[in-house]
Amino acid sequence: MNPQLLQLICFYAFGFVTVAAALSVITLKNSVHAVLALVLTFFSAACLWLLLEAEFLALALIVVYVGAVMVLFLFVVMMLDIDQEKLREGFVKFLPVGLIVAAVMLVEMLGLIGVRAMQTKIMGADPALAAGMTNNTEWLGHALYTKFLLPFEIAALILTVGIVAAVALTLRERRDARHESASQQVKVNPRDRVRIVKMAPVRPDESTASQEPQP
Amino acid sequence: MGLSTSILLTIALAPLVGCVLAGFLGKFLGRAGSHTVTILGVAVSCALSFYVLYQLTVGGAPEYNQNIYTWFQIGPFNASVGFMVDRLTALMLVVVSFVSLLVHVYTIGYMADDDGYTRFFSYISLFTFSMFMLVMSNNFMQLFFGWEAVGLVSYLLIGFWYKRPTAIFANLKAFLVNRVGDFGFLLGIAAVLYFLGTLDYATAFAAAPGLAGKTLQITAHTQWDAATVICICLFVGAMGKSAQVPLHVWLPDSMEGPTPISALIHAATMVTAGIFMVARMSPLFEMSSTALSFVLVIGATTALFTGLIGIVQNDIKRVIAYSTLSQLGYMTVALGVSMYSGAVFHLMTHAFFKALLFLGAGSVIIAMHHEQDMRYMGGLRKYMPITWITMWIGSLALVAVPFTSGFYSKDAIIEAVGLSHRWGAHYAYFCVMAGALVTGLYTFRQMYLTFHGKERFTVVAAHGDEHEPAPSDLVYDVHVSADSHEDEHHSGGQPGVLHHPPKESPWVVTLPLVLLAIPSLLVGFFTVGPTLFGNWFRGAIHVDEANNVLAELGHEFHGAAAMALHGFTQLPFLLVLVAFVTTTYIYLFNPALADRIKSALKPLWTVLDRKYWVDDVYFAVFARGGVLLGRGFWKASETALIDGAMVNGSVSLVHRIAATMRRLQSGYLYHYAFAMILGLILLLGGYWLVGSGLTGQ
Amino acid sequence: MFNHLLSLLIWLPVVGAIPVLLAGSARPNLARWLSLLVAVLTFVVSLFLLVQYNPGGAAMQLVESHLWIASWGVHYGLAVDGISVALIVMTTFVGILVIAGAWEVIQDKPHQYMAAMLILEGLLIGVFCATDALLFYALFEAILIPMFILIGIWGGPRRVYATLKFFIYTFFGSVFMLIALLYLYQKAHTFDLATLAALPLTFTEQAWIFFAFLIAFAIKVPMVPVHTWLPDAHVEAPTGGSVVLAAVMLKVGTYGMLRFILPIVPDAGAHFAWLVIVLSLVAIVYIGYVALVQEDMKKLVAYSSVAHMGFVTLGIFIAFMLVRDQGHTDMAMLGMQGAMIQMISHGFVSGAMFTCIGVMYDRLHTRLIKDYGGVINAMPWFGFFYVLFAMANCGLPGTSGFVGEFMVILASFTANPWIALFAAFTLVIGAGYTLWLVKRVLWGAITNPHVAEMKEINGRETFVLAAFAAAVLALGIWPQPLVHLMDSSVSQLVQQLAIHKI
Amino acid sequence: MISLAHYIVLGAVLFCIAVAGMFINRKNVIVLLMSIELMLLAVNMNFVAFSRFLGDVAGQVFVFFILTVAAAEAAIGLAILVLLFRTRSTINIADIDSMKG
Repeated sequence: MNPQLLQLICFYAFGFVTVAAALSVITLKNSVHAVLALVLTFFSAACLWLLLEAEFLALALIVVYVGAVMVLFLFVVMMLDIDQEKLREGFVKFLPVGLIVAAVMLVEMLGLIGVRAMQTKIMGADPALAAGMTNNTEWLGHALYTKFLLPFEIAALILTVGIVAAVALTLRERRDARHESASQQVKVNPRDRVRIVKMAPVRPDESTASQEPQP
Repeated sequence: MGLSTSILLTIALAPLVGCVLAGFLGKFLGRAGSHTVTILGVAVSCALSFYVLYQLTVGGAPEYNQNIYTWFQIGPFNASVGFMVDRLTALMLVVVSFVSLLVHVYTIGYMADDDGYTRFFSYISLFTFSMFMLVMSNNFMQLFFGWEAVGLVSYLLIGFWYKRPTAIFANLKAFLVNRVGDFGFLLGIAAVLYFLGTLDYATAFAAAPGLAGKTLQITAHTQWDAATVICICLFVGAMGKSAQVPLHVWLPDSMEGPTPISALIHAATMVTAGIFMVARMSPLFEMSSTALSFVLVIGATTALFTGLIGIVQNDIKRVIAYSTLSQLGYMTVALGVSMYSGAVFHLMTHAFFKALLFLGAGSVIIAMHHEQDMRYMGGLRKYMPITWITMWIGSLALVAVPFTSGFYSKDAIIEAVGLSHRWGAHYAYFCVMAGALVTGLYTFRQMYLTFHGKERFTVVAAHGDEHEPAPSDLVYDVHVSADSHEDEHHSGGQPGVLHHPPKESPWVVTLPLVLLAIPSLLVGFFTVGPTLFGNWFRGAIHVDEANNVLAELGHEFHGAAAMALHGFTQLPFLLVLVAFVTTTYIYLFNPALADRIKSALKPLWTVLDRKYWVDDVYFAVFARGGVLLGRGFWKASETALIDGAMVNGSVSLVHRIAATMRRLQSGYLYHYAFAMILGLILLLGGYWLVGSGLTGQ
Repeated sequence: MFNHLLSLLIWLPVVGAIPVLLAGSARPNLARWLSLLVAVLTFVVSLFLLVQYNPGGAAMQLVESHLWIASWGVHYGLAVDGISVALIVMTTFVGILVIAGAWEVIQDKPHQYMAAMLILEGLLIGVFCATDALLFYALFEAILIPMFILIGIWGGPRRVYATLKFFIYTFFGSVFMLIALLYLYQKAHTFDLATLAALPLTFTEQAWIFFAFLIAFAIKVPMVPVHTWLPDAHVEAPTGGSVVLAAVMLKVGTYGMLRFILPIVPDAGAHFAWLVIVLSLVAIVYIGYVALVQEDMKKLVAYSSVAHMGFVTLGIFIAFMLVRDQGHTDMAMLGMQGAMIQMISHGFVSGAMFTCIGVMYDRLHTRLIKDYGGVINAMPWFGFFYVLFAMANCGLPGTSGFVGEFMVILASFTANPWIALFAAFTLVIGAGYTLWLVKRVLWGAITNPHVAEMKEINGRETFVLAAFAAAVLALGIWPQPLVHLMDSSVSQLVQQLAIHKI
Repeated sequence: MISLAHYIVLGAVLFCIAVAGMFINRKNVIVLLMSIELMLLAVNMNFVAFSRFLGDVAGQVFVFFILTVAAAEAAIGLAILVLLFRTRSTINIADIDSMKG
């Protein structure tokens, strides 16, 4: 079989799956199902990227999105007790509007693509190899660690901030929980604990009733 | 020996030192200390002033004209602080310092029980300093400094009893009216700088002949003669300071101040600054006969019409104040006929006899326990003989009885006006002649009401005249007198009711009276020859030959005694005699007649009593009108138009637009998303259109 | 040290504000003394500046220039001429008095107040020595921040309205300046003022740029009719804020005119000088009447500030008239010098007037004239100072208020006697509103029993007022040193007026 | 033959699906977030395709960064969602309008 034809068949197959999955993402009633449909979308999109010889990104998409982000979505969807029905109110009402808008946009985009970019650009040799690299990952890595080092570092920082922010936002300090505070224990000053009260010596026989109990 | 800078500096600064010491250290120095330092300061100045005059007159010292320091120097323009001392200055120095010294001494008695004792001494010393700066100035800038500084002190002193509403009204009025004059004066100085290019007297006067033919473009089609503009502007300043019609309204009100300063500032010295200034500027004024005619008419009007008001006044000080106005009018008339030395001569004699009259009136006021209304006086001559005699001397000088100093100066003026051919001289001649009669009327009326006739006051022994007043009583007395300052002069007690019989004032009060009476009588006799006809002021005063009425008058001058004898036969003296007879008859023999005349001439009396309604009109137009105008500006323009419509209007416009726009901000996420997508669609559509247009070709 | 004298002057108070802030509200006295120390040090350094500056040289001196924003060619450029030196010394002088004046008056967060004051001082000094237009602009805007804080936190009851009005008004104006600067940058590719001054511009360009600058600076001065923010800001500002606002901040506007309008667009300036002159005369006469009827003392003095600043703008713009139409360079210098001296003098006089009002406000907590009357009975020494400053305010010779007005009136007579006529009207109306105020506040018997309880000024207040009085009198009695200091710079400015750029 | 246009069209289709999803699920914030992920995928699709066809590594680098930022965004978005649900007991967008002007 002609490898190019095979590629084309693969493209259409994965493309079809991608579109279908995407459509189900927005139409499925159950959020869990929708998330799973999104997983499928990403997965097939990753396959399409493999066709483009972007192996690193395809795998990263699966690992990061399917493995982490989508799981996070699933957690949230499952954790929250959501009234699904209520959220689907107006689904039918807005369907025509959504379709019209989407259709108009698609027509415009396709028109633009048709006008400006239909000049068929044939896929050339693998640019990674052309650049003298052994594979896509090396190509990308080389760029990231040289030319894009600073953005790369900033991206790392953004991720850290994201983690901290997510934790900080969702952290719930429970007031009713009993726990020790080490710092407070260390800071304790004996003078704050015990108050020595000087009192005039009083004979026990005199008006003991009014006296507080002796230690 | 010439005049050294250090002498002149000492003259100027000695009173300032006294002022600063008494003003800032008054508490430490105490009353005695304060008056000692200030009197010392003025005494030093006075002695040195006499020395300067002596040097210039007899010692043959050259005129002094030097700058002390540069005030500013910008390009060719130089303003300096410096002294120019010629005979004119020296004469003014002597007059100012002598009167000032006597007033200082007099104040010890007059202000004895006043809380502001040290403050008062500080003020009058400051005044003396300012006046010295004014007369010794050698340039316009410093002249203006002195000019305004004496105005400031006048302001402070009129409002000396600052608890009295009338006093603080009067001082504001005085300052503002003076400021109107200064407004013209400053423009005059600016015109001098513009046309003559300098502020220095000597240079400016030297360049003055160049003014001829120069004009100032006022509007596209109007051009005014440069000299006229300069002189009229300068004279407007003099009108303010020397209280000429129509800027005279402040002077009678200034009598709210303590009497010593009425004598010093509002009679003898400060108000004559305008006269001095015009005399000093004689080279400029000689360039414009239009301006001199203006001066002449203003002066003549002042001389007659303010004198008329004096006839109906009952307040002893106000009578003298209106007489001062009238006499200032005489001096101005003299200036108007180019008889500058006559004006200065009258200024000098007037300073002596008017200060004497004021101080005498003050002495009366002390005796009457700050009662100033003459209707509650009468018959005082037996209680206070020294005051009585000295005031009569002053009055005789004022009405120009021959041989008194007032006669020489005033008669010369009247004669000179008669000889002048300047436009307006006829009117002026009539005014000064009628003024002589008017002067006699109010002067004799005042003397009779005060010192002669029946006693119209009653003495009620308040709390035991017999025993010496205990210290507590003294305190009480002071308290009462302080209280009486708060209100009108005599509303504190019943008018005309005294707790002690009037008695002669202490020696510190009477000594100045005597010392002033001597020159009031004699100075004219001895100085008329040189000052008026001896060209004594040569170098200081410049008169064009064509205008020189004095020279014409000098042909008939054969000595002071002859002039006086001749004076007995002249019309002015006859008019005075008429006035004397009339007033003597009315006030000594038929007091009821005065009231009958008053009711017979009711409309005329009202016109005079209301001072021709000038004050009322000014108050309504300028004070009320100014406030109304300001309020109108504030409400209509500031608050409504600028702030309301423009500033807050634009704010509310923004607010309204924003109120509409905020509806778009529904807060729903999907609305924003929709808007974004809509924007995207539009963008794509637009891009598509443009793109297809591009590729379509 | 002398190489970076100007930087030192700017940054000393700004950096000095940090320890003051750190002193915190727990140690208010430490904060006060520290800020006073910084202010005095700054003043001492400014005196060094005075010594270092050579008044004979016409060129800008003590130049510092470092590249700041390389891609736009913006420099951190500082230099001074005589005018700047005078304004800087006045700023540092007033700075001390403001700090001393606020001593125990400000009880709420004194450390922050003092720090804001010091930062403001530093920024103002910066404005007066910036030679780079963008640096000037940045500092011009930065001044607003501490002033905004001063009025907004320590201000009166309507402070929010006043601060917003003040801030937005000034900001609105400076937008125009920014546009003009950007246009000039497009032409010259630099923000250096000296280069911009030499830039040839057509008349149309000049006219647009002139109006842009005029709007910016007229609001700051402020000129009629964009002055209404000033009375409101003054009324609401704390005493120190008012003092700095009147004494120094307003001068930034006229200083900007000198640095921007005069050299950069001289032809448009000459062509439209009549407009500014008319507005100045309106300020003198019309604002005088408005001031007359004010019921709030601070508002009255604020309006009188507008009128007095009218003399500054008048002096600057009659110079155009004199040089261009009549060729009177010497007279133009007289007018210009008058304007400069009026700037300095108004700093002292209005600062002193506001301090006086603050002193009374601290005791009676009202600024309404009708609540006072007979204050001199309770506070005679205060009365002495108040009368002195009032007299300076109405331009009495011997005080600084006279000098500038005198020169401007003299010069304007040459330009046109009518201008002098209206300008000289200030003699009457200025005395009218000032002395009427004095009459109603100071003189008279005590009517309000609270006035009788007013305490005489204490040592600190006496020091502040006496310092102001010394400055007012010194300048009035002997202005020549100041004139000499600015002479060559003013002459330089006047010469620039004569250059046609078209 | 796979051309660049194939991928771009696919990206456009995905994007429009995401837009439609936002419209029809306007109340369900989870689906909204997922729609955003879909949009990002569409964009990434284009980036990768362009990068491959133009031989420029920058496109893929950008995808890498978009993935990074999207991950952070998803994490924070979901955290906010949780917080929202905790305080309001709903994730209905129609109930949230505190940004109303």
